Order: sequence, then C-alpha cells, then structure tokens
Amino acid sequence: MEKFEVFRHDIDDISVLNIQGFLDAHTAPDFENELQKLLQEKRYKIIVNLDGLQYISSAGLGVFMGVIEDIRENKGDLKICNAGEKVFKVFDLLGFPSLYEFYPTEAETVEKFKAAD
Amino acid sequence: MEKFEVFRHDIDDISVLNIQGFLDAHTAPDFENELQKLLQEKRYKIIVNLDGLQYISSAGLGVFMGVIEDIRENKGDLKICNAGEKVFKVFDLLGFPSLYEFYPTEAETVEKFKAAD
Amino acid sequence: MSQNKTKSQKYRLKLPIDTANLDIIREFVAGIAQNIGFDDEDIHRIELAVDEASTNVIRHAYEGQTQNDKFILIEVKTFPDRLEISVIDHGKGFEPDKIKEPEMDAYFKQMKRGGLGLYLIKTLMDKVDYFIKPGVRNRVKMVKYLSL
Amino acid sequence: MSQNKTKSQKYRLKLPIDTANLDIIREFVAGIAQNIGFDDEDIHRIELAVDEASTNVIRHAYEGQTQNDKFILIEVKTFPDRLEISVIDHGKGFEPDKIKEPEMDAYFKQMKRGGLGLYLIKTLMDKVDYFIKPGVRNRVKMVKYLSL
Ligand SMILES: Nc1ncnc2c1ncn2[C@@H]1O[C@H](COP(=O)(O)OP(=O)(O)O)[C@@H](O)[C@H]1O
Ligand SMILES: Nc1ncnc2c1ncn2[C@@H]1O[C@H](COP(=O)(O)OP(=O)(O)O)[C@@H](O)[C@H]1O
Repeated sequence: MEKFEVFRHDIDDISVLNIQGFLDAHTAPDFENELQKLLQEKRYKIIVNLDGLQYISSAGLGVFMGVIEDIRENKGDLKICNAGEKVFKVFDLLGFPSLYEFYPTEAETVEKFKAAD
Repeated sequence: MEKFEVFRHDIDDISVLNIQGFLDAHTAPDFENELQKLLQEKRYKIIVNLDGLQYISSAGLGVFMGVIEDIRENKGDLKICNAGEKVFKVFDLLGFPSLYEFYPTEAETVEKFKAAD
Repeated sequence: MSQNKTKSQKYRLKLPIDTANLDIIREFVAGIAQNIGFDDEDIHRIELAVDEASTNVIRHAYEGQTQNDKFILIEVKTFPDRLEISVIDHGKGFEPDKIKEPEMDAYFKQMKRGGLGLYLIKTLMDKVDYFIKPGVRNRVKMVKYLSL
Repeated sequence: MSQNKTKSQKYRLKLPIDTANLDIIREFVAGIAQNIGFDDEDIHRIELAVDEASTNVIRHAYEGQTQNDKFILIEVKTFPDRLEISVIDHGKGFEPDKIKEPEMDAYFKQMKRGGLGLYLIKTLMDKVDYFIKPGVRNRVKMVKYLSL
C-alpha cells in the first residue's frame, strides 16, 4: 500500500493530476515534483483531481500556493475537482475556494477550460 | 467504524455466526458471548463464517478452543468457513485444521452438516 | 479489562524527527480519540492539528541545533470529558505570540506558502497553549472536548 | 527530511494496560515496519507477535500487583537489516524457561485454552529473548530481519 500516488493524463492542452492517498509534509515533495514537471513542459492548464485523496495537511496546501502564481502569469490556471468532504473542509478552513475554482467532476472542469479558450 | 462485529443467522438447526473486523483480546469476549448464547439455546450445529475477519490473535483462537468440547459432547460441531489467507495462516500455525473442519464457502459447510444428519 | 472511563489515562509516543513518521503519529492519536468516543469529524480535526504541530517540530525545532538526540514526543491524557495532547521537542523554541496569524486576504494576494499550521491548530482544537523553554522543553498543548 | 537508512532509529510508545489499546500498539509497529520496507506478510507477523506479548502484559504482568503506574512500554529500534522490538512491563515477571511449549497434539486432546502466545511469538519472529527483573523491568525482545 503506497501512502501517496500521482497519476497523470493529458486531454489536449490540459493536464490532469489525480492524487491519491495521504498528502502531508512527507509526500508533498512528490506532488510538487509532478507539478514542476508540468511547468517545465510549459503546460499551464492543470486540473488536480482529488478523487482518492484521503487526507491533506497544510504542507499539501502549500504546494498549491507555491505554483499558482507561476501558472497564472503564464495565462494558465490550476483548477481542483472531486474533493471529498473531509479534504474540502481543510481547503475551506483556509479560504482556498476564493482563490481556486473547485468543481464536482473532472468533465465539468475540462469544460471550463475549453469554454475559456 | 466498529472494531469487531458478529452477525447471526439460522438455517434450520444450524446457526451461522459471521464475524468481522479484528478479533483480539479486546474483542474476544464479544465473540465468546455470542457462542455462549447459542449453547444456552442448545444449538450445537455452529458455523463460524470468517468472511470479513481481518485479524485474529491467540485470544481469538482461545474462544474456539473454549467451546468445542461442550459442543461435541452434545453431538454437535463447530465448522469454520471463508477464512482469508492471513487469518487462516494463524489457525494453521497452531494446527487447528486437524481439529476443526475448514471449508471455502458457507453453502458447502451447510451441506456437510445436512449430509451428516 | 476495559478502559477506565472515570480516571485520566496517560499515553506517550517518542520518535525520531522524520516526516515518514507523521502517519504513525496520526494513527496513534486517532486510535486514542476513537477509543474514548470522538466521532469521525473530530478524529480528523485532532489528527490534522497534531500533524501540523508535529510537522513544525520536524521542520523547525532543531534547525541549526546540535542536539544528538533529536526527538518528537507526543503526550496524550484522556479524561471523561476531553483529550489533552501535547507535542513536545527540546529544540530551539519560538515565540508563538510574535507569529502573526495569516490574514487570509493579504495572504492570498502575496500567494506565499506556509504559515498555516499554527492557525489551523487554533481553528481545529478547543484550546491551545504554548510552554516554551528553548533547548529544554517546548510544548504545544491542545485540548479537544467530547461533545456529550 | 527523510528516513536515515544507515543509522539506528529509536521509537517508544508507553500506554496504560488496557486491551482497548492493542490496536494502537499494532498500528504503531505496523507503521514502523512498513516505513522500513517489510512486506505485508512480515508486517502481519510483527503485528501479531507484538499483540501477543502485549496481551500477556495486560493480562498477566500486574496480576495481584500493587504498582500505581501500571504501564506497557514498546521500544522499537530500526536498523538497515532488521527491526528490534521490546515489550516491557514492570510487573511480577515470569520464568520463560519454565513455561512449556504447547505440544499441539496433547494440547488439542485436552482442548485447553490459552498458552499459545509465547509459542506464536517464537514462531513468527526470527529471534526472541527474555530479560526478567520482577517488579523492575521485564522485557520480551523480538527481532525480525528484512529479507533483502
Ligand atoms: N516546534 C517549533 N519549534 C520552532 N519553531 C516553531 C515550532 N513550531 C512553530 N514554529 C515557528 O512558527 C512558525 C509558524 O508555523 P506554522 O504556522 O506551522 O507555519 P510554517 O511551518 O509553514 O512556517 C514557523 O515558521 C516556525 O518559525
Ligand atoms: N509479561 C508477562 N508477565 C507475567 N507473566 C507472563 C508475561 N508474559 C507471559 N507470562 C506468563 O507466561 C504464560 C504463557 O503465556 P502465553 O503463552 O502467552 O499464554 P497465555 O497468556 O494464554 O497463558 C502466561 O500464562 C503467564 O503466566
């Protein structure tokens, strides 16, 4: 049983990272690495699908904060979908929904990116 | 989330106890109680279905040892079914398969009781 | 032998400072919280608060320190009405009063990272106290009440 | 900050003697065993052996004893090639050499209950040693090697 896993798939110019398991100070660097890879590939339309994410601490939230400026300066966005109740509560406690768009499904999130093109 | 649960159902004169979760020194008394209830009702054809049992320690094995004599003196038997690999290994380490009958399914175990009638 | 519900009970967990141990710490406090009857939501709050305090010890407490035995110590006391959890180090200490609460608005405008841990702890737990003796014993004490 | 694989690391868990704590103990040792790379089968063996030793402390160590502070202490040391776990009490102690191994045949003929714990521990772990000082410190030390 892995503690944390990231699965990536691309839909045209959109990249989806599905993160699963426990995102804490131990696993945050793995997530950060995957995001940095996308930025190096100049892929700035990013969906983080939280389906399967069981836990997040502020170290995990910090990863989102660390890349958003870079992404938006490049006219991209990072949108979040499929947050479970427990995980969403942590984002919510820290006011993330006012800075990031959250959607219930990946399909809907893809639509939002397409609609903005 | 309960640590340990027992579900009972009767098939004619056979009683099935399905035990689930973790059977250790803490939860063994719950299992023992359910078995004692059967003995008080003079129901001596007992199937213990281990489907959903995730863990057993010697305290759990002790419960099986504690009732078997009484059951057999009354011309009954306690048969065991649906042991997962991990749980079966513990029974096996202590030689239980030479004293108790183990079957892969509940249906088969019921058959064995019926065939002996 | 079952849990004595009327008296206070003590638990202690001491481990090396390594983020790999955060899940052990979370399971430890979650196990105790579950045994004394907290619901899943409160168990999650407790796990997260203790994770945050422990992450701080692992990341900050021994920065530039020369202690040989760098540890993190979790002490838990259970009471009929509450759980008291202390996260303890013997590192350099800090001045909790001088650490500003993140103003989330400005915070997001700067889009800076970090600084959320102490704020989360305060939000998640019913009571938080700091007892700081640099190099000797720095303790974050958190209390959560059972809703009866 | 990640686990230092070359040195020994120490973990300690101290808790009240209560069977309700067995799952906390199992998760503690399972967490450490997983972090240093044991497979699921060995993790199960380690959990079960430590459960058995802990159950013995809870059931037997303080029988008829008057200590105030009845605790169970689990000490774990990780090494690159192995895990060493000690289950410690300060109860009445016992003479491990005088406790007969259950002869399973006779055992089943008598259909007596219990007495399986020490036998299981020996079977599940690679090395078991007892250090007994009644009333002071009784320690069951178990070693499991990583299969490389
Ligand atoms: N145990 C500790 N030892 C030393 N410093 C600490 C400790 N806990 C917190 N701090 C200090 O408090 C600051 C704020 O902590 P926190 O809100 O968790 O945010 P972050 O860890 O992301 O900086 C830390 O940056 C650190 O300087
Ligand atoms: N920590 C301990 N303190 C005192 N006595 C112990 C301890 N561990 C084991 N014993 C003794 O060893 C005996 C055998 O233990 P075990 O094989 O686990 O079987 P059981 O606990 O079912 O009797 C116990 O009955 C007890 O007398």
